[in-house]
Amino acid sequence: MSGQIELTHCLLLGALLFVCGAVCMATKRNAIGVLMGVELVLNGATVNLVAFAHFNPAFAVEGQVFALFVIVMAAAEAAIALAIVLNFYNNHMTVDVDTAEELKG
Amino acid sequence: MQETDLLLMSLIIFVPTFFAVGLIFFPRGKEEAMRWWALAGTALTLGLTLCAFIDFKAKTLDKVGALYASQANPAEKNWENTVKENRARTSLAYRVEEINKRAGVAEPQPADDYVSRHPWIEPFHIEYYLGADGISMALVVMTAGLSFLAMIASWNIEKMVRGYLMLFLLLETGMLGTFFALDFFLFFIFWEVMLLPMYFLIGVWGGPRREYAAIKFFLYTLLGSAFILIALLALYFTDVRDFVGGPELAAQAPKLKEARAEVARNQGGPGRGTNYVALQAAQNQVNSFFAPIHSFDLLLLAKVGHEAALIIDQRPGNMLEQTNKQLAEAKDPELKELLEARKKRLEQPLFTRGFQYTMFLLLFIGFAIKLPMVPFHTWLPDAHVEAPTPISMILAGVLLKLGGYGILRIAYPICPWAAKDLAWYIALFGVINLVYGAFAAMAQTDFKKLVAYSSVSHMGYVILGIAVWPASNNEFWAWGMNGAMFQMLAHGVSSAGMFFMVGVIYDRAHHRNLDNFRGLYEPMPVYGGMAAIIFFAALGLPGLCGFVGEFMVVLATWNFSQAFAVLAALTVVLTAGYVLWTIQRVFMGTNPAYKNFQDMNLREIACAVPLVVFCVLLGVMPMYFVFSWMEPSVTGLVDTLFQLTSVK
Amino acid sequence: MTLQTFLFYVTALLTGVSALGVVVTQNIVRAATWLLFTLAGVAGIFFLLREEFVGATQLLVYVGGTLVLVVFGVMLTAQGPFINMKTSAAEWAISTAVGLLLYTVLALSVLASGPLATAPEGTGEITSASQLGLSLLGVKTGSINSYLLPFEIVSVHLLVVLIGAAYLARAKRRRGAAS
Amino acid sequence: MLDFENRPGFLFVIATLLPLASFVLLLLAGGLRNALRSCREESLGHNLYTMLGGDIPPRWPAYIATGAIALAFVLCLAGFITYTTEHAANEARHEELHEKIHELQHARLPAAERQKEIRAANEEIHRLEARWEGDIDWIRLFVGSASDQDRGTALKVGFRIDSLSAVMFVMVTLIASLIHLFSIGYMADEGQKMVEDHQVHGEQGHLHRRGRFGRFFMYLSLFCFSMLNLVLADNLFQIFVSWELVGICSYLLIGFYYERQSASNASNKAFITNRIGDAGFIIGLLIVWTFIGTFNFQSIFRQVRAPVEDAHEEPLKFAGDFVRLDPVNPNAAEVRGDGEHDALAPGERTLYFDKKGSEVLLWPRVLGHFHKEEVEGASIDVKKSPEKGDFGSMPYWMLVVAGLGIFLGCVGKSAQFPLQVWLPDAMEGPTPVSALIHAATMVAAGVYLVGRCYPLFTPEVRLVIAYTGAITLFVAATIAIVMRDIKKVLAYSTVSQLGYMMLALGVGGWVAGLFHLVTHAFFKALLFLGSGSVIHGCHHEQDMMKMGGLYPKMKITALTMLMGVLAISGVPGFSGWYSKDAVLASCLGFGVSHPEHMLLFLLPLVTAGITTFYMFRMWFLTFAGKPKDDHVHEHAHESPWVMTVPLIVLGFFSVTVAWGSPFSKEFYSGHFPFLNAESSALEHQIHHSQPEAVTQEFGLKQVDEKAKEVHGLAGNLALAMVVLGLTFAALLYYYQVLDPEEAKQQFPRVHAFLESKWYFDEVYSALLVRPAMVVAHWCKAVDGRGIDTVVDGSASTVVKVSRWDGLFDNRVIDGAVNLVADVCYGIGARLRGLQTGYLRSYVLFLVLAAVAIFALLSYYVASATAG
Repeated sequence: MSGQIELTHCLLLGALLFVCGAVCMATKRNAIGVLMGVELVLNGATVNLVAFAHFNPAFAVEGQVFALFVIVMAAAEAAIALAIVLNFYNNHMTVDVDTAEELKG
Repeated sequence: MQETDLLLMSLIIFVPTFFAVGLIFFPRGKEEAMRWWALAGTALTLGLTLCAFIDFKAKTLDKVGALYASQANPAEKNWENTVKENRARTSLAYRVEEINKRAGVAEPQPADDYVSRHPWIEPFHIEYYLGADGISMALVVMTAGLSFLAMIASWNIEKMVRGYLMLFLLLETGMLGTFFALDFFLFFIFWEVMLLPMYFLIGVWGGPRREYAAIKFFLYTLLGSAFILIALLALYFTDVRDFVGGPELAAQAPKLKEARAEVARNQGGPGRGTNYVALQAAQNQVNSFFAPIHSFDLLLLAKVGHEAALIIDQRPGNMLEQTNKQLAEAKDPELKELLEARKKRLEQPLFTRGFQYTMFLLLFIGFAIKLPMVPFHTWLPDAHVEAPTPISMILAGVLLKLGGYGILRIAYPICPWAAKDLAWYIALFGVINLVYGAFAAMAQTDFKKLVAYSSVSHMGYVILGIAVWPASNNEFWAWGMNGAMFQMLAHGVSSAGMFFMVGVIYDRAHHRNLDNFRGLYEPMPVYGGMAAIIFFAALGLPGLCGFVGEFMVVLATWNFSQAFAVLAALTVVLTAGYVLWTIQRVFMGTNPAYKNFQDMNLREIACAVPLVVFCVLLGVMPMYFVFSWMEPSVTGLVDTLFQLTSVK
Repeated sequence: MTLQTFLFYVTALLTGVSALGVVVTQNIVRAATWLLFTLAGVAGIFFLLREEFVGATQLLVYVGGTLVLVVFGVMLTAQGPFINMKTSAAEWAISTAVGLLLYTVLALSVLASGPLATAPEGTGEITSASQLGLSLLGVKTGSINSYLLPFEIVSVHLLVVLIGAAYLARAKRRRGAAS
Repeated sequence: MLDFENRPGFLFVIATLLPLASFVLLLLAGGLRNALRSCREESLGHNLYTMLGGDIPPRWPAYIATGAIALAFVLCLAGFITYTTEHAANEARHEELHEKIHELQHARLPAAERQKEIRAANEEIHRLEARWEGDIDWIRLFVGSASDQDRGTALKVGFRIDSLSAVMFVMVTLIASLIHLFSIGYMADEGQKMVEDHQVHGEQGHLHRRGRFGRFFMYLSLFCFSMLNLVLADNLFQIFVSWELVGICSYLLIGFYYERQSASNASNKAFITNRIGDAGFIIGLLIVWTFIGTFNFQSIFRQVRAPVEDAHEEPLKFAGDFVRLDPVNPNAAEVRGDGEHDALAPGERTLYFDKKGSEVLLWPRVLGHFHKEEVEGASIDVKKSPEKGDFGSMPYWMLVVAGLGIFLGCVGKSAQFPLQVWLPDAMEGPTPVSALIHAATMVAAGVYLVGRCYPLFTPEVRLVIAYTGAITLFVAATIAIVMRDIKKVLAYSTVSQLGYMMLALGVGGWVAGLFHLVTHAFFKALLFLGSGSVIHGCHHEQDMMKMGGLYPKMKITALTMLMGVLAISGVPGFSGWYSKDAVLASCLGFGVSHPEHMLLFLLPLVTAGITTFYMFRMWFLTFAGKPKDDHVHEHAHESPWVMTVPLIVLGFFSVTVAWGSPFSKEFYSGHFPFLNAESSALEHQIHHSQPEAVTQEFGLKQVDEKAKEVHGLAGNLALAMVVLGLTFAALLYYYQVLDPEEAKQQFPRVHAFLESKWYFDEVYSALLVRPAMVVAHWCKAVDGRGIDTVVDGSASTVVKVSRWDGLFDNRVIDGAVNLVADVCYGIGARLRGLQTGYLRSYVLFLVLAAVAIFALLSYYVASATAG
């Protein structure tokens, strides 16, 4: 193990966050829980972007800029998702996503 | 103003369309207003046509007066030049060349030569290309006039008036456009534009068997169109590169050299980079000197056809010979290269005998169906019988002429060699038309069918007149061609008149059975008198229009084939037979049942009088009314074609 | 192992554990808390990677903004005592298996690509926040490109989203409530 | 503009155009009146309508038409007098000028002066010629080679007055004026508002129809114009045009009572029969146009007939004759010797003189300076398509065909055998029409044209003409014996007399034929008008067997008709005597010089007797004896003065027309003693325009001379026949010594044969009309059952094929498509279960799919890099 932070490790952390987010989305019945899963997934991606920015000078700016964009988009997404959840709540009087099964074949 | 002629020609073509569109805005139930609107449309078109005609006459034919003056004065020696100049000024090809020349020196185009071209669909070299000479002008004026009269005759159409009028006006656009178009593609489009309205006009407003007749008409003509389409495409893929931009390769050689140098400059080399974009452009420039050029330009194609005929016949001074001569003299390698390429192109078997034959047959059959020529004629009686009166007028008066016009304007100039070779067979078909039509007319009991078959018979004179392409002497052919053209005009007047007359009586008696009429002279003297004049015109009575064309054609025929001439002369007996027998069965004798028939009303008289008047005027003064301005074009065409095949 | 590396591993561990916590916990409030840690951990990672501006933004926007929003959501939708919204064990099992599978695949692919080319420490130019700002404002400095247009698009997007969110979340007069 | 002083020929042109003006005026007025009839209730329409005559046919059309033709007569008479008085002087001056030019050409004068003099002389010649001729282009095409100084080719209309046409003009206009006058009386019935037609039976008795007074005169005017134009013409084309126009007038007038089936049939028959002749005429025109290139008579003759002398007044061997050449000559090389003919351009040939050669030399249109030796050598170079100054040639048989074709036209118009069938039927027209058109003028046009084209006819053609005339005159005369209808007798007599004229022309009696034409016009018009007067007096009874004893009731008619009968029989002193004797003399002259054709004298001789017989039979049956039908006799009355005056005038002329003209000098100088058959002034007048061919061509000249010798003999024989015929007629019908009924019963076959007119109609019906109709129906059937069957059959085949195609579409292609759809549906239905609708499961699927894709990709990448 060298004396530096390795890119691989950063990527492994990003992957972990990503997988956690995905599993979170798959297991939570609470709409807000699902939303949290999404946030985790996005964070995983952000970690990767920042890691690349750090380790490759060619992407020094791009990585950061895109990370910033992801963060901002995540904020936006959260806002709109919450609005949807509230609407959902208003219609179903619950936040259990299993009640929304109109897509069932 | 620039290009007033273009404006005028376009207006003539599209004013009917405009009025057709205008009909949309009339509220339901205002049929009378719609009719007046449509009549105004045809009247405006007629007015514009007359303006164009007078302008055309004045500007392109101002030498006619001089010609006549010089003819009257034997001391005048300059007549030959006058004739030449006169012909040149009416020839489309000449005027086009003049325009091209002027375009070279960046002079403004004149607005008065009735040739005008503008790119339309550039990737396929399709142009909006209009033009007129004596031949097309004559037919255009006739079309506009007949459309106007047919519109008057349409007044008693009660069924779906708006649709009828719109289709009628569209039909007029198609007809006028066809006569003006000089681009084959444009011509074909107008040709098809004409078909569809006609189909509906017969199929919706026709008699009891209208569907059958309409479909028969449509299929027959579509078959013809298919032939023409094949020929159109085949001709389009002919390489016309040697005939555009002037035949002078000497001027092109330095340009080619320059382009080559440009390629070399851009190709790079040791110590220099390659500019691929510029290289590609330069390479394209070089290739463009050898790439084929395609065109739908009828005059250009005719030029190609003429040259091909000269080469096939190995006539002195043809382009191949010239090229060979130039090649022998050429020193410049580029010029040599260009000449080699041209030589190869001219030798290549593209516009060969076989190709000309095929093209000519395709075009000829396509147009002959429209004409109609036996045995492609059976659509005509059915379509005429079932069509409403005004449409019969248009059908007989104008549509049949399109066949003759197509042969004159397209088939003959583009494939002169095949036309010359097949002249005898064409003339044979002309005579068959004459005799067969006359016999068949004699056996009819349906009034309209009789008139329809008389049309078949009369169009035989047109075919015959066009076909009498002699080996030795073009004087007779000029008489034949002029006679055929005159016959087209005269038949336009007289057959339209006959159909109108049948329509008048059909409105009253509600049948067309010749054996059930009798005795119409007494209750309807005006009708009887006018009908007699028109029927006598069809019979070919001197002093009326039918005689002139017939006589000129027959005069030309003896020199071509004595047997044909005898048959054509004998046909006058048959014609007299069926016309007089018809008059007897319809007008003479007595018939108490029809005693109280009303004579023609004012509208009908208004429609019939111009026809009768033109029957007489054209018959009495053909020179003044027609030949003085049409003859240079027709005779010019004859001369051009004849020179291709005259003394070897 | 330098301090920096050490801190990196600690923070990474923390972040991963908190992420797992988010997944595992059944209580939504707890999950929110775990998420807070996760996000903060990620911010820490950013700091460690010396991308301070991104880290700061992560803290400000995510931890300070988004998470608060989430908590608000929890509160707005909470109904009395927590209703049981548990998923079945079978689903858990499947999800876990799939998650492991995915992680395996990702990890394998990361490891299989071998040691990735990384710039030696200190050679890379440190990107300052001002440079970032300039590039976002459309000023081209050196080899750095400008991101004005995406920036503007994102801004507008944000605005639209806010308006949309406000519209969607507004109290509706329900017909059922009236009757 | 109309300079009558210098162009007196215009007098005749104006005379021709006057009736045309009258026609146009009447046509427009009549058309307007009829058109207004439908709106006669409205005020404006009403006023105009009444102004134009209202319901009752107005009288003024008759006055206009009569005035026009009378004025034309006056003009023609003025023209005639001018022409006859000037003619001799002009002729002399003409000669003089030619003489002068010839002298000048050889005179020793400075060139410029000489040119000036020659030009002046030429101009005067031109002016002299232009006095009586002129033309304009009708159609001109500027085509042809540069050297052609005619500047293209043209169909021209023009006029040229010579002695013959001047006489014809006066004759036509005079007779036409008289007949117009007569018609005012005869057609008075048509002036009523409603006319009853006794011959047409409707449901309520006889037919009642509106009067057609104006229309009759309108047609007459058109006819007069056409006929005068025919006489005026200087070219074949114009004659053809007039030919057709008189044909149509005849058609219209025969069918004037078109309610009658017989009238409309007769008019059709007349026109169609004429058209058969016209078809031949057209063929003749074609040949002339193709080979000679002009229709102008003078130009044609100048080209086919050799000139009399060369440029140095040396007489030519074949002066005035056809020059025949032969392209085949075994000695060609020897004759030419110099091999010059090898240098001839393509289209040029060398021809050799040969009496039976197959080609005819065409002389240059403008004969330049040439020498006798040049054209009388053994060979001559000709061009196939000659320019104005070149020699050309045409096949001799073509010339024969051209002549026969033109003659066929004349056969049709002049009702000669075998196209004579239409003329008797044409008697359906009103009687003045019969008089004017079907006796005096139009039918004579055929004879006139033969006379005009005479130099174009080869001896073969002339022989055909002669035999046609001879057969016609005999056949028609035999039929005339048995006719009962007074007009039919006259009709057949007309046919017979026209036969005489044709015969005379055919045998070379050019003057005799045309002389007879003029005299016949007068007395035949008289006879017809007389019969019209009788018919009018007897209330449209035409059957002679119902007449008889009319003399006391209509003396003027009877006496004038008797004059006509005497004239036509050829009683000495009457005009017919002069002309008929001339005709017979020509025939005998021909018979003497060609004994094998003696029949051509015997037939007319016998027929002269027959003519006298049937003419007197007619007169006796009508006027003499006892009335056979009381009803007819009681109502019979003399006609009004408008009808008798023309009779008297015509009677006067039938007697005197041949005597001599008070305007000719010869009349006073005593050159023409009365009662000498060879001394008619009219004959002399016509003689002036005799074509050069008759005086020059060897055969014709011979006949002409022989005819002069035998004139007396022929006259005496004819007189004997006349006496014989008169005797028979008197015995049978006046003294009734012999009973005609008995003769009829004795020869029933002959009588039936004659009565049914030699069965011509039946034969034509079987040979021409019915086959034509059969062919027509064949053509119709070919269209209906042949071509249309193919077309419809192909259409129905297409429909059938498309039906099969439809089945194939439905069963095979659609089946396959449906199968695929069903399978898809089944799979889909199974897969439906996967759609739980739970968000969670979708996420799982997503992840799984990502893993799967990843795995697959890496597998392939791995294998690719490994491979």
